[in-house]
Formats: sequence, C-alpha cells, structure tokens
Amino acid sequence: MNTDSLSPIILTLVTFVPLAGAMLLLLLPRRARDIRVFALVVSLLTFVLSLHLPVYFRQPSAGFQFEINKPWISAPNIHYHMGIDGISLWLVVLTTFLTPLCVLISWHSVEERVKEFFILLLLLETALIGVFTSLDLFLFYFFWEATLVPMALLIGIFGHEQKVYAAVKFFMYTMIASVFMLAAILWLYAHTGTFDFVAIRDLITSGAIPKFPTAAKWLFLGFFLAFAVKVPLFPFHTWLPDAHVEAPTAGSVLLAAVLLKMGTYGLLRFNLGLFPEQSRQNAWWIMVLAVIGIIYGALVAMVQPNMKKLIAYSSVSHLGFVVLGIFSFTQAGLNGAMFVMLAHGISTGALFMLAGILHERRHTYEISEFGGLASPMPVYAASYLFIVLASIGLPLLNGFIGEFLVLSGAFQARPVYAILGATGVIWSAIYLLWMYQRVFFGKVTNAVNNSLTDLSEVEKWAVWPCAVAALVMGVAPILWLSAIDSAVHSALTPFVHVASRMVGP
Amino acid sequence: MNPNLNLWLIPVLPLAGAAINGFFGKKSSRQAITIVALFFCGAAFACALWVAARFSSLSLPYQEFFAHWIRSGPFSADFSFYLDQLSLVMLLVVTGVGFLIHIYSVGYMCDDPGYYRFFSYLNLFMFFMLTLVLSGNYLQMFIGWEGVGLASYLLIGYWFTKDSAASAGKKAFIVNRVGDFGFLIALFLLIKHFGSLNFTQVFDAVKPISPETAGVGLLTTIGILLMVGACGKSAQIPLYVWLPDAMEGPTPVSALIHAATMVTAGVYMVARSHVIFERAPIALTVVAIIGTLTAFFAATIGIAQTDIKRVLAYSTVSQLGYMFLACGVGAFSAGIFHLMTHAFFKGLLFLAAGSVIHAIGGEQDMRKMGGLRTKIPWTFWTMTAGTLAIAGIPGFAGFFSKDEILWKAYQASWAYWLVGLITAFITSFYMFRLWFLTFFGQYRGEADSTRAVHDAHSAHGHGGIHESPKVMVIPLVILALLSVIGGYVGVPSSLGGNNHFDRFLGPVFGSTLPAESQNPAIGEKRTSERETEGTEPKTETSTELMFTGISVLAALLGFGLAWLLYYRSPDLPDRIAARFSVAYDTLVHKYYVDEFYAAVFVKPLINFSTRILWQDVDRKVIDAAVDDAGYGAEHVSDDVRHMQSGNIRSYAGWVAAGSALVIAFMVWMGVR
Amino acid sequence: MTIQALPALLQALPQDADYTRILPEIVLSLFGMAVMLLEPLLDEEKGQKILGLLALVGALFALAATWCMAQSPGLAFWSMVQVDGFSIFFHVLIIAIAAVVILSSYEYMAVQRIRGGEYYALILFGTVGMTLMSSAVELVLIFIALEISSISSYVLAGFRRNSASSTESSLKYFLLGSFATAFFLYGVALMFGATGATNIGQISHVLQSGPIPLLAYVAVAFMFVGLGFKVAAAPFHIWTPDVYEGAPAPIVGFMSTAPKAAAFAVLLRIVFVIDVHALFWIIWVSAALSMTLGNICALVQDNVKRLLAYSSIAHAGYLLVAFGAAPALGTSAAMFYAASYAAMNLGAFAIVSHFANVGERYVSLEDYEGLSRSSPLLAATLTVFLLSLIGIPMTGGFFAKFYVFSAAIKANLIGLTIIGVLNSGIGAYYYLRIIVMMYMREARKPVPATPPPFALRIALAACMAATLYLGLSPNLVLEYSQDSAQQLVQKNRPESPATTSAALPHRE
Amino acid sequence: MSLHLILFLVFGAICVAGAVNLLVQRHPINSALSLIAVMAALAGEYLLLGAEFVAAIQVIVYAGAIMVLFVFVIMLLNAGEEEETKGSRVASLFGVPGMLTGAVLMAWVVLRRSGTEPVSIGALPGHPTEIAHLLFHDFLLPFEVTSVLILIAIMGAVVLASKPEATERKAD
Amino acid sequence: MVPLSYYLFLSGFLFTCGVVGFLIKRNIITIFMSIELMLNGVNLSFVAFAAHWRALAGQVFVFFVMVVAAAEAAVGLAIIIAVFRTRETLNVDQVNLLKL
Repeated sequence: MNTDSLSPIILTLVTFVPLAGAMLLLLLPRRARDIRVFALVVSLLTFVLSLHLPVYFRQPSAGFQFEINKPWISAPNIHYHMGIDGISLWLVVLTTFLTPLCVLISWHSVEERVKEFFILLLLLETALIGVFTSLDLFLFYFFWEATLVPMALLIGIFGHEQKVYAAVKFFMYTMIASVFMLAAILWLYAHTGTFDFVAIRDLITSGAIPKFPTAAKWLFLGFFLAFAVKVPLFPFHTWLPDAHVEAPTAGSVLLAAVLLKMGTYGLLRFNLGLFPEQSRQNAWWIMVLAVIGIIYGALVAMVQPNMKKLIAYSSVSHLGFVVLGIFSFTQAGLNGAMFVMLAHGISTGALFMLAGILHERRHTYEISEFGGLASPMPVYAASYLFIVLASIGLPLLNGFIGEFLVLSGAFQARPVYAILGATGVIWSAIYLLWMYQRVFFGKVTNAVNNSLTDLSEVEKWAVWPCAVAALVMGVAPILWLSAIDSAVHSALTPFVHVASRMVGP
Repeated sequence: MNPNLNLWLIPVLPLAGAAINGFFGKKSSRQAITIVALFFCGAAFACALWVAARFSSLSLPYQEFFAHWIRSGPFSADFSFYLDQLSLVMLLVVTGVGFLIHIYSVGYMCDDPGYYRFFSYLNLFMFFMLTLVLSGNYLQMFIGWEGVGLASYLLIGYWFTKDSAASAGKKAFIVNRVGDFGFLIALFLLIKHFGSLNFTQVFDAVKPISPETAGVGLLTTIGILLMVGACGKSAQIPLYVWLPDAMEGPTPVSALIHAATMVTAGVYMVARSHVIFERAPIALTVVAIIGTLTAFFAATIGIAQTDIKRVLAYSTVSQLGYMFLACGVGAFSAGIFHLMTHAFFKGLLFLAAGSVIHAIGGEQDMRKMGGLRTKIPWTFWTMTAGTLAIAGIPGFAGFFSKDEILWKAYQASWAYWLVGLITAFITSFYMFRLWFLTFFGQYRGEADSTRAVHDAHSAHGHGGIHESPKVMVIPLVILALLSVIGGYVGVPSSLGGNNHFDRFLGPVFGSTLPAESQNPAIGEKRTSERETEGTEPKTETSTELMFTGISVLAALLGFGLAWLLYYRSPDLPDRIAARFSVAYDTLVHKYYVDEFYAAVFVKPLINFSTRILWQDVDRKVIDAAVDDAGYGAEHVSDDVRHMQSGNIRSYAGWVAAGSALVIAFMVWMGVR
Repeated sequence: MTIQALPALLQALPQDADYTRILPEIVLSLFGMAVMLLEPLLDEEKGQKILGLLALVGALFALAATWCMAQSPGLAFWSMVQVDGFSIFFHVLIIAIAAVVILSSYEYMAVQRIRGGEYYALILFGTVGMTLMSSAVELVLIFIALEISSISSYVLAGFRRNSASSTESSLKYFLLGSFATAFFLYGVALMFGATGATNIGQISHVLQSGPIPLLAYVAVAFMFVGLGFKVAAAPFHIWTPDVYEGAPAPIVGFMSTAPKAAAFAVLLRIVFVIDVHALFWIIWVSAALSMTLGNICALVQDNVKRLLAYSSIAHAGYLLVAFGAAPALGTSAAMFYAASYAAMNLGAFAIVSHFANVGERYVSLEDYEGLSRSSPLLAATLTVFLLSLIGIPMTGGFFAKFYVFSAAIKANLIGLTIIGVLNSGIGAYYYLRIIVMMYMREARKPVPATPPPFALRIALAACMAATLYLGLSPNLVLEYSQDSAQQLVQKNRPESPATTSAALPHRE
Repeated sequence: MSLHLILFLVFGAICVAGAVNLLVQRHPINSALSLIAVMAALAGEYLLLGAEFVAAIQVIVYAGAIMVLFVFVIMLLNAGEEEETKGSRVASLFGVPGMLTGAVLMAWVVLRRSGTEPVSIGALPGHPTEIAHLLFHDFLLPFEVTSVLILIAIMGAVVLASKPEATERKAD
Repeated sequence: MVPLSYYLFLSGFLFTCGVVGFLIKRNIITIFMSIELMLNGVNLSFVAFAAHWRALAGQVFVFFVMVVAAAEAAVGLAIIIAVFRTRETLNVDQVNLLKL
C-alpha cells in the first residue's frame, strides 16, 4: 500500500475534527466573529484533510480503503469499522466541501446564537461524514440517528415562521421510519453475531444465515422504509418542503445536498448490498415510485409560489432519478445515480444558498415578491442562472452527466420507465426557467427590490466554488466516475445475471 | 497518417472570447470588448479556412480524439472531433456567417449597455455551434445541441427587462427541450443496441442492417425520435412555435441563430444520421411530410404577418421545411445545399431588416414603413438581392438550391413537389410583399421617431431615418454577394452546371446500402442520380428543365401578385382581408396554434399541477395523512388519558381488573 | 445456656462476613440515624446544609462499603441476602441515585422552605430498603425491604405537606401502594403454599424438580401484580402520573429510578431465577401496553413532571421487553437500561426541580419557553437528557434501548421489538416538545431563572457524565452486567445449563 | 361433623359477617368495629391451626394496637357517615366484577389443588421457643431490618401529621 | 377435621372483601381498613400453609406482616390526617386534584 502514514487514521480524523472543533467552540467566548472564523477554519481543515482521500485513493480497487477496524464494544460485537469505497468517497468529500461554504453563507445571516449555530453545524458534519464512512451497521445507525438532532435544532432554532412544525415533522418522520431499520439491523445482528457490513454481506452471499430467506423480505423493507423517507421517495416526501422552507440557509444546503443522499446512499449500500435478491424482486414498484417522484415532484415544483419550496420539490424530482438509476441495476444507472447525488448536492446546495441570499435581503421566499432582479443584482443573477442551468442538466455542467447515465441505464433495464423519467428533462427546464424568469426578468415591479445589493465578497466565496465544481464535474466527470465505476461494478456483481436477463430486446 | 489539425481550437477560441468578455467585460472598454469578440471569432474563422485549405490532403473522415468525457463500464463518450465534407461545409458557414454577423453587431449594438454581455453570449453560441458541428459522437453533439439552445435562450432574452423577451427565451428553451427529449431517447436506443454513440461505430454497426420496410422497427424508431429532436431545434411542426417569438432577441441574433446556423442544426443532424434514415423509410417519409407541411403552413402564416422580423421568421420555418423535405426524400446534399444558401440569404435578409429597423428607430411594423428605398439605399439593394434569392429568381443562390429540392421531391412523389411549388409561390409573394411594403410607397411611420421602443435604439442619439454605419453595411454587402453567387457551387447539371456541391458531399451521402437489399424507391433515385452525374438521359434533363420553368413561373407569379396588391393598389389587401376575414384572422393568429397549445397543454397542466397534484394530492392526501397521523395520535392520547380520572377507586379498579386478567391467564397457563 | 452450648451458639451467631455483606445497609442506617439525631441539635436554617452533607457523606461511605461488600460475595445471614455481581450492581446504582438526589435536593429544600432532617434520613433509610431488595433472596426480607422503600417513598411524596397536590399524591401512592403490596403478599403466601419455602433458591429448586403446581402459577401472577405496580408497568401503572405530579420534584427523580430499579431487580430474580415461563406472554402484553400507553398519554401532557411520569411508564415498558428475552441477555440488558435510565431521568428531574421554584410553580411546558436564552447551559443539559430519553446516539438512552431490543430480537421477539422501536419513535415527540419549547420559542412570560447552585451542578455533572459515558463507552458497564447476569442465571440453576429460550412457550 | 369443624365454621361465620358488615356499614366506626370482630375471629382460626402465639399477637397487636389507632384517627378527624358520591364507574364496572372473577378462579384453583390434608390444634410445634429460634436466627436480618421500617414509620408519621410550621405555610 | 381448602376459601374471601371494599367504599379510613382486611386474609393463608407444610416460617411471616401493617397504619393515618388538613374531606372521590 503506497499511501502515506496518514492513511490509517485519516477517516477518523476527517470524521472527528469537526466534532473536536465543536467542542472547542463550546469553550470559545461568545464573540460572533471569532466563532465564525474558527468554524470556518475547522471546516476548511476538514476539507483539506478529506482531500487526502481522493488523492490517495487507489483507483482500480473496488474494495474498501483507508479501513480502520477496532473493537469498540465487545458485548454486542460492535466495531469501530470505517472505510470508504468509490461510492462513499465522494459523498464524504461533498460533505466536507459544502460545510465551509455553509459557514460562509451563514456569515452574516446568522446573527443570533452564533455559537450554537456553528456548533450544531460542525456536529452535523461529523454525523454526516460518519454515516458515509461507517462499515459497521451499528456505527452507521449511530451516526444516522445522530444527524437528526443537529439538523432538527438548526431548523427549529434558526428557521423561519413555521420552524417548529417543520422541525418536529422532520424529526418525527425520519425517526419513526428509521426505527424499522434499527429493527432490521438488530435482526441481522441476532442472527449473525456481527454488525460488520462486509461480514454480514459475505454471510448472506454464502447463505449461512438461518431463516434469512423468510426474513429478508421484511429486512429489505425495514431498510428501505428508513431510506425512502430520507430520500425522500414519493409518497414519503412531504416533510421535505416544510423542512426546507423553514430551515436556515445552511441547514437547507446540508439537508438537500447531503442528508437526502444518506437515503440514496443507504439504498445503494445496504439494500442492494445486502439484499440483491429482494432488491430485484421489488425493483419494479420502487422504480414506479421513483418515476412518479420525478414527474410529480417536477409538476408540483412548477406551481410553487415559494422559491424554496420549488427547489425542495425539485429535489424530490432529482432524487427520483437517483432511485431510478439505483434500481435499474445497470452500470450506467448506478454510476449515474451516484453522479446525480453529487451533482444534486452541488447545484441544489448552491440554489439554496442563492435563495438564502435573497431571503437575507428581503426576508421572503415568495416568488411574486420579486421580479426584474437581474437589473439591481447582475452578478447574483448570473450566478443563479449558472446554477439553474446546472440543475436542469445542461451538458458540460454536472446535472447532465448523472441524468444521462441514469436514464440510459434505466433504459437498458426498463425502457418505459426511462422514457417517463426522461420527461423530467422537460419539466426541470420548465419549472426552473419559469421561476428564473419571474424572479429575475422583466422590470423591477417591487420598488424595494431596486435597492438590493449584489453579492458580497463572502457570498461570492460561498457560491462560486459550487459553480466551479458544477462546471468541473460537467466537463471532467471522469475524475469522479473512475472511482465510482469500479465500486459500482463490484456492487453490481450479484446482479450480473439480473442485468443480463434484462438487457434483452 | 493524418496531420494533427487541432480541431479543438476552433470551438475553444470563441469560448475563450466568451469567457474573457463575460468575466472582465463589465469593466473593459467597448473597444476592448469588440477586439476580443471579433478576434476570437475571426480566429475561429481563420482556423476553419486553414482547415479547409488542408482539406484535400486529408483522408476522410478525419477524426481527432481530445479527451475522455464520460466513461461508465463499457460505454464511453469522449471529446472527439470529426471532420468530413459535411462538417466542413457547416464549419465554414457557421464561422463565416458568424464572423460577418459579429462585425455587423458591433455597429448594431453599439449603444447597448449590455454590450459585453451580448458579445459574450454570441461567442458562447459560436463555441456550442462549432462543438455541435465538429463533434465525433452524438453525445458531444448533444452538448452543442443543448448549448446552442442555451445561447439562444440567453440571446432571445437579452433584453430581459422586457417580459415578452424573457418569455420568448424561456419558450424557446422549453420547446427545444421537448425535442431534446426525443433526441435523448434516440440516444438511449443507440446505446442500448449499439453500445456506443460514436458516429463511426454506430454507422458501422448500422450499415449491415437491411432497410426496414414494414412495422416500426428499431431504426425507424430511432429515426423518428431523432426527427423529434430536429423538430425542436429546427422549428418544425409541431414544435416550430418558439421561433417566431424568438424574434424578441436583437436582430443579429435572429440572423445568426434563428436563420443561418442554429436552426439548421436539425437538418445537419438528420443529414449526419443519414445512414440510419436510409434504412428507415418510414422515418424518412415522416421527415419529408413534416418538412413539406411545415414549409407550407409557415409560408401561409407569413402572408399575414406585419412584423418584418416575424415574416422572416416564418419564412425561415418554411425554408427549413424545404430542407427537411430534401432530407426526407433522400436528397441530403440538396438539403445541405439549401442550408448553405439559406444561411447566406436569410442571414442577409435579417441583417438588412435589422438595418431597416435601425434606420427608423426600432420600428418593426411594416405598416409603419414604406418608401425607404431612397433613404437607405445600401440596405435596399442588399435586401433586394436577398429577396430575389429567397424568391427563387433564377441566377440567385436560392434558385439553385430550391430548384434542386423541388426536383428531388418530384422524383419521390408529385405531392411533395406540388406543395413545395405552391410554397415557393407563397414565399415569393410574401417576400415581395415585405419588399414593397418596406421600401416602396409612402413612409407611413411617424416622422420623428421619438416613441419609446424596445430596441436599444431608443437612446440612440441620431434621430431621423438614416443609413447604417459602414460596419453594418459591409457584412450586408458581403452576404449579398454570397446570396448572388453562392448558388453557383451547386448548379444542377440540367442547368448546365456540374453540381460541384453534390459531388463534394458525395462521399458522405454516397449510398451505404448493401447492394442486394436496396430500397426500391431510394435505390431508383440513387440510380437516377448516378446517371445524372454521368451521361444522363435527355428526357430527364428536359423534364427537370420544365419543372425549373414552372417554379420560376411560380416565383414570378408571386412577385406579380405582391406588386399588384402592395404597389399597384395598396388598399386591395384590406378589402380582401375583410372579405375573407375568417381565413385572414386565422392566418394573422398563426392558425391559433399558440392558443391551442396554451389551452390544451399549458393551462391544463398548470391547473392540474396546482389544483390536483399540489393542493389535493400533496396537501390534502399525502401531507394530510401525515399530519392526521399526528393529530390522530393526539386524539387517541386525549382519549386514553381519561383513564387517568384522578379517582383512587378507579385506579384500584384498573389494578383489580388487570390483576384478574393476569390471574386468569396464569391459571389458564397452569392448567394447560 | 450452658458453657457447652457456647460454641454452638457462637456458630449460630452471624459471622464477620455476614456483616460485610450488608455493610452498605449498615452504613446507610447509621448515617440515617445520625442525621435524625443531629437534626434537633442544629440551627434550623443553617443546619440543613450540614444534614444534607452528612447524608451525602453517608451515601458515599455506603458506596465505599459496597466496595467492601463486593470483596466477599456469597450468602449471608442464613441465605437471607446474596452478594453477587447482580446485587452489587444494583447497590451501586441505587446508592449513587440516592447521592445524586441528595445533592439535587439542597437547593430544592431551601427554596421550598422544607426542613430537611427527616427528609435526608428518609432517603437514606429508603435506600437501605432498596439495596436490600436487590440483594435479598428470601421473600420475607424482600417484603420487608419493599415496605421500607415504599413507606419512605409514601412519606417523601407527601413532604410538601401544605400542598394539596403533594398530600394527595402521597395518599394515592400510599393507598394504591398498600393495595398492591397486599397482592404481592398474597402471592408470597400462595407461593409458600405451593412450595413450602420462602427462599428464592429453594422455591426455584422445588419448582424445577417436579411439575409446577397450579398454585405457583397463581402465586406468580399475584406477585407480578405487586411488582408490576412498583415498576409502573401497565396495566398497574395508573398511579404513576398523579403521584409524580404531586410529589416534590427531586423525590420524583428518586422514586422513578431507585425503587423502580430495586423492584426490577426483584422481578428479575423472580422471573429469571424462579423462572416461570408462563409469565412470558404477560410480560409481553404488559411491555407492549406500557410502552404504548405511556407514550400515547404523554403526547398531550403540558405538565413536565406529568409528562416525565408517563415517559417513565414507557421506559418501564422498554425495560420489560428485556424480560421477554433470554435470561442472560435479558438480565444484562435490563440492568444496563436501569442504569442509563437512572442517569438521564435523574438529570432531567434535577433540572425540573431547579426550575420549579417556590411551590413548584413553574412546571408546565409553557414555562420552559425560551429557556435556552435565559439559562443556556441548563437548557443544553436538559436537552442532552431528553435526547437520551428519546434514544439518540451518543447517549446512554440510545444504548440502553439498543441493547434491550437487541436482546429481544435475539430471542426472536420480533413483534415486541417492532412495537418497541415504533414507540421509541413516537415517544420522541413529547421530549421534543420540551426541546422545542426551550429552543424554538421565545418566552412569553417571565420565568425566574437562577443559576444552579454548586451542589446541583455536581449532581448534573454526574448525571451528564454517566449519560455520556454509557452512550459512548458502555463497554465496562455492559460487560459487568453481562457477567453478573450470567452468574445470576447460572448459579441458581446448575441442573439446567441450557438457556431457556428453546424451552420457552411458543414465541413468534 | 367434628368440633373442630364446628369451631372453624363459627369463627369463619364471624369473619364473613364482619367482613361483609365492614363493607355495608356507612360509618367508619362501625366498619372499624366489624374489622375488630374479624380479627378476633381470625385469632380463633389461628388457634385452630395450632398457631397459638400468632393468635395471641393477633389479638394484642392487630385487634388491639392497630385498630385502636384507627378508631383514634376516626375520632380525631370526626369522620361522619360517608356520602354517596358517584366517583368511579371503572371501579364498579371493571374492578368489582374483575375481582369477583379472580376470586372464583382462585376458589377453583384451591379446589383443584390436590393433597389437602386436615390439620388440628397442636398439630404444629408452634411453641414460642421455636418461633424465637427462627426469628432470632434464621430470620435475624429481617427482624433487625424491621427496626428500620418502624423507624421510618415513626418518622413519617411525625413529619406528616405534625402541624406545618409558619415558615413552611408561608412558602406555599 | 377441617380441610386446608376451607381456610384458603376463608382467606380468599377476606382478601376479596378487602379488594371490593377498596373499590366501593368512599371514606379513606374505611378504604384503609379494607387493606387491613386484605392483609388479614393473607395472614390466614400463611398460617394455614404453615400448618400444611409443618413449617414455622409461615407463622414468622405473619409477624412481619403485622409489623408492616402497624407501620403502614401509622404512616397511612398520618397521611390521611395530612390530607384532611389540606382538603377538609375524607371522601376519596373528592381527592382528585391530580388527574389526566
């Protein structure tokens, strides 16, 4: 292994540096500026550390890397087992990439309880990274649940008018769904004696678990329900618009960009990884839900009067693509799903930042309040347009690659679904451009808007990295895909016979 | 084997220009912006010329790999470039006409506050268009395909404070997306069945397939889906609605994007995919029918329009229909030929129209023009050249190309020919109508153009009707020249030429069908073509000549009618319109297609989404179910807690009852 | 007595080891008496602190004594008490609870102006009863110990004797408690009738050496009623909310943890040592009912104490789930649960009692509005406890739940586990309401918020440390509880080494 | 029918009558007196079972000391006849029938129980010495622990029954 | 001779009477007396079983029960006094401040 000495502990570092930062932040005096700078430094440090991962990632290898496996609790056999493969690698980097931007975007928008805000943000980062790096089911669930609290608090404390409703709804919805996963995890532990993902997967593959065939159906559903709510797959999506609208900008960003990916990541890693047989059997209706999600999310997004709600519903639509790709069980579909996850993270994250910037100035998200903003805020308008274009899947920007791969993969598996899903290409253009037109074009109808200031330096630093990332991902997706491809290939190994059966005419 | 041409430079140069202007233009001087924009566009043109110069020494098709783009399992799509005769023609047209229009724009846009933005967009468009033209696979082509759509969106909505402009831009993008949907599905089919999107690989895989004659086979499906894409981009029925609205953009944009280059991308794509289409006769028929119908309908609409640019827009739609008709009957080279000549004369017409608009301070309504002949002579004369070219007056570029198409159409079916002929007549009519209305008679506009207009010219310092500056006139002249002589590269043999153009493209469109399985219809035509090239029978030539005569006659008739109605007795049209008010209204309202779309697709969709999906399904069903679960729990809670009555005796009662149950159960267990 | 009889007599006397094995109880009693005796001698105002300190020192000494006790495991006083890992665990737990309660009572007593000599003494004496419950293996002793703990609780519940609600809670607790005790006692009598023995070991031996008489079933039923009442398991939970609402807040913290832990210890001995399989379904239903009723009723409560009372019912339900599992696993899970529940619930009640202020005026949810602003640290601390009660990772509550459900699933109790996890999901709602009040709403009326005094801080720090420790590094406690559970289960049934999970009546 | 049985029935009848009377009487004093009668009769039953010492204690401690306390409190609080309040439907709808069912079940269980043999006076060595031996040897610990219980009871009674002081009253 | 079951019946009857008394009586003191009745019933069982098993432990148990009953009586009556002091009533149905 030709990696440097940092590799064995790098995942631990990346995961827990934000936590350590949060702890230190606790001790810092309540001076807002210091706290912001400190949070930024911590999150940047995490990002820099996380860059170690792609740099030293051994491309052709499909297994887990940077693994660390130490016993944590002996009695239930819980290990501190972390590791990443091509699938989780980029999600980790996505998280660490977005957190500094979240700090920046909150620079001025959070004026009260600054300390709490950044502590929660850093805690959330730790939990999110933990979700993606855990290879022990217990550890995974541990981090999975741990994401709930900071997120709910971010929404509930720093949110807008209906914040409490949204926070509670978010919390309860995902909490109740994820307990089913807990039950499934417990079942697996009870019958395998281990929480280790790899070990359980091997046991399942070798058919060594008694009673597994009868239970698998329910276990699959247990995992699926938790993930489906998180994704959110139609019809489990209604928490999302509320949560998004009420959340503070940084919360929305992380919620859309990373939290939702926990669901799709889970589907990919656990539902597909542990229950290939059941995944195959259930794929048809899950794909139906995904397609409904794509179209439904888009149509509902189209008619939203509230910018953030619109973006939220667009997430439902985009995540539908991801699920469609995942359950196509094709190389292209899964690659695409992974890529959509990342692309959606960047572009929707940026969209929420942009919406937040507007909210900071006008304290509203109502589209009808705006109009003609391109005149007073040209840079903002241009940045917004760029991100919108990325989001509607313009080639050479990040959205396209994923959608294309997903749809072509889905087309190989089930053409009709893919065709229906492909209408999403039209819908996304409709709702985003329509919204863009209403907000930015025309004359300034609302006199207040004339005096709006353009992007500040801090905001530029927050938004533009996303734009650059969107462009780079669109032009050189190969940088990402090469790592994803091999991981997906091995994830699909159990499905080879499925795929070959389906590709026929 | 082949020298490295570095084709990637050609698209990347304008991109650099766009980036420089986009990022730094705001603070740069106008001169700097102009220099950057023109330099990079001109450099691309120069490169194109350089490539053309070296073209003969290449073994074709010339391919150039630049970088990997997407790789997923066995599938991969790369940044690669593909050069053959077809793309060379397109390359030259795009860079050449594009460069001219850039020059023109310098004058036209000189007072616009968003000057840098405009050139940035324009350069960006060049980048995408060149990417489209030069791409070596369908996916990269799709980059350009979508990219030009984006540029079009940006440029149509260039004056974004105008609601109509913003809407038009959005409409263009969305309608194009509908077409792209078809395109994408076609690509998926290609991937699924051929595993690649590279032109060479796909075509090599398709070539052994015999033509599908019956049913909707794979290639037919692919063909039709590609045609759907082309319909969007090239504004064919039923997706043509965006193009007339696109005239909200600045006139150079209309000339460059919505006349000369972008809208022809569909034709280019169909021609590029001719290997597939040749094997899908049904798809070809669809192409031909769509082309014919579009040509006819758009032309009829053109009759009644009063906005000078809109007339030209419908004319563009109509001419694009011709090109598709050509492709549909298998005469791809004729289609490309018309594409080229059309780029010249329609670009010219738009620029000239722009010059007219410029001259009279932004007015676009022909009813408020008239008598401009003497005031803007350069514009008048160049416009005349363009009009003659499009009307199909012999000797001008449009004549040759249109004539070839009609002839090829006749060979496929007389119906195509007939409709095409009528269209030619109408075309001639409305073009001369425009010509007469604009340049002859009395000036009908307000003497002093002080009215607020939407063009940037409202702030224009120089009042009164005036000729455009040199920087605008020079491109006009060049294009006028091209409109006159452009047709001579492809003079059909029947007219004494030897059809250089057709021959030049021959290697591209040469029959790829396996000899034993030739489609009778196409096969025959092919045979006849081959004969035409060699020692063609006399009868064929004479028939062709006769048809040429007929079409010339139609053009002249059109001129005559226009002369009669708009020069001789200008009050006649109103009376006719009054007499046939229904028909006239229908034409004025463009057959109510926009209204139809709004009523059938847009409004129901919005209503459906708002009322049913959002308000009912999302809020009242799904979300309400979630909330009700919560409220339900609270209700249950409220009921259940009445167990806690506060009365000790009740509590004891619960305990007693509970213990009775426990005891009973245990007794049962014990007995069992 | 003749001199010859002396050796026999000496042998008949308790040995040193016997005293060592009840050393904590002795220490506690002595300190209790010391507090009692000292009280009249001290100044009324200033004496309170000294008495409290004395009680605290007593508790700490008792902890030390527990260490001594742990050095000599075995039976004492002719098979009255048994010192094993199990009882040591509960000794430490209960005494620690007492210490924390004493700490958190200082301020409360001062604010409520209650004179505290008897108060601290009662806590210490009550602790004696509870610790004895955990180590007693003789039904007589269990009964007496149970009564000690109960009667001291009755009195403590009514300590704010001017308050109607406090006396009412005391009365309700007393009447219903005695009622339930009578059931328990009847069960003991029947068990005695069925087996002729009152020692748990003997009973177990008798029951397992032959067919189980019908009377034993009934006896277990009655005993379950009594103990179910003590642990507030449905349908015998009904007293809990009223009593908890009326009783002084620190005492509620005490009552909801220590006597419960002790009662669970007894129940564990009865269920797993006597090992009556027939109880399985009753426990199943009771657990399911407790969880569901507790959680459902808590949803709409507006009084924090009452809300936490319902939550304690729910938690009793979760704990009961462990009883359905295989003995070794179930016991250790239940032990762990008791410990982490004690940590988080005590902490929560300590804060509630701090906020309650004079006359327990501020105990409604509304009063918690905007607390995160007026006293951020306390709010954060309470949040941690509430999160632990919800079962969020990094807290003891998460692990406790996880361990219980894991044990249950291992015993194939899938239905109960599903009910349990669903309940823990639903239950999150009402804890969340408190958090919402503190963090997401602004205060609408002034609620006096004083900084917590030193003693309370220590108490909170201890609870917090325990909660986090159990949540992050539960290894030590888990291993200990597993070992002692193993001992408990194995030692008493040498003749049936196989775990009973296979022999249990048809489980799902 | 032996004398033994007759005595059992006589004492039993008093017990039953007393218990029922306790329920029927409206005034607590009457109930208390009925309870005393039950306890006295029970002492008789203990004698029949050969538990002389228990019988004696029953009379002294239970019927004597405890019931005196009851009567004393009744007097102290001047408790009158109880009012008929409709307080609890649960108690009458679920509690009483439930308990009666339980009683019937119990009776059935007792009936089913095999191996019941009759016992008589003196059949058991209920001598105080032996009881003392048990109490001070085998049951030494519970016996000692009882002192704690009594201590608590005393303390509790003192705390709860004493008049609240002025400072406390003010606080509430 | 008297069968054991007779004693058990009597014991059960007393216990049941106690329970029923608890459920139907309104006066707190009477309710408390019902509890005493229950304990007495239990005691009878103990003594009967002690006779049955020839085991004195049952009788010893009765002593402890009596002690407990005495202790309970002391505390219970004190509580009743305290309640009476704050409520001025002995009717159990009116002691329902805490509910729901």
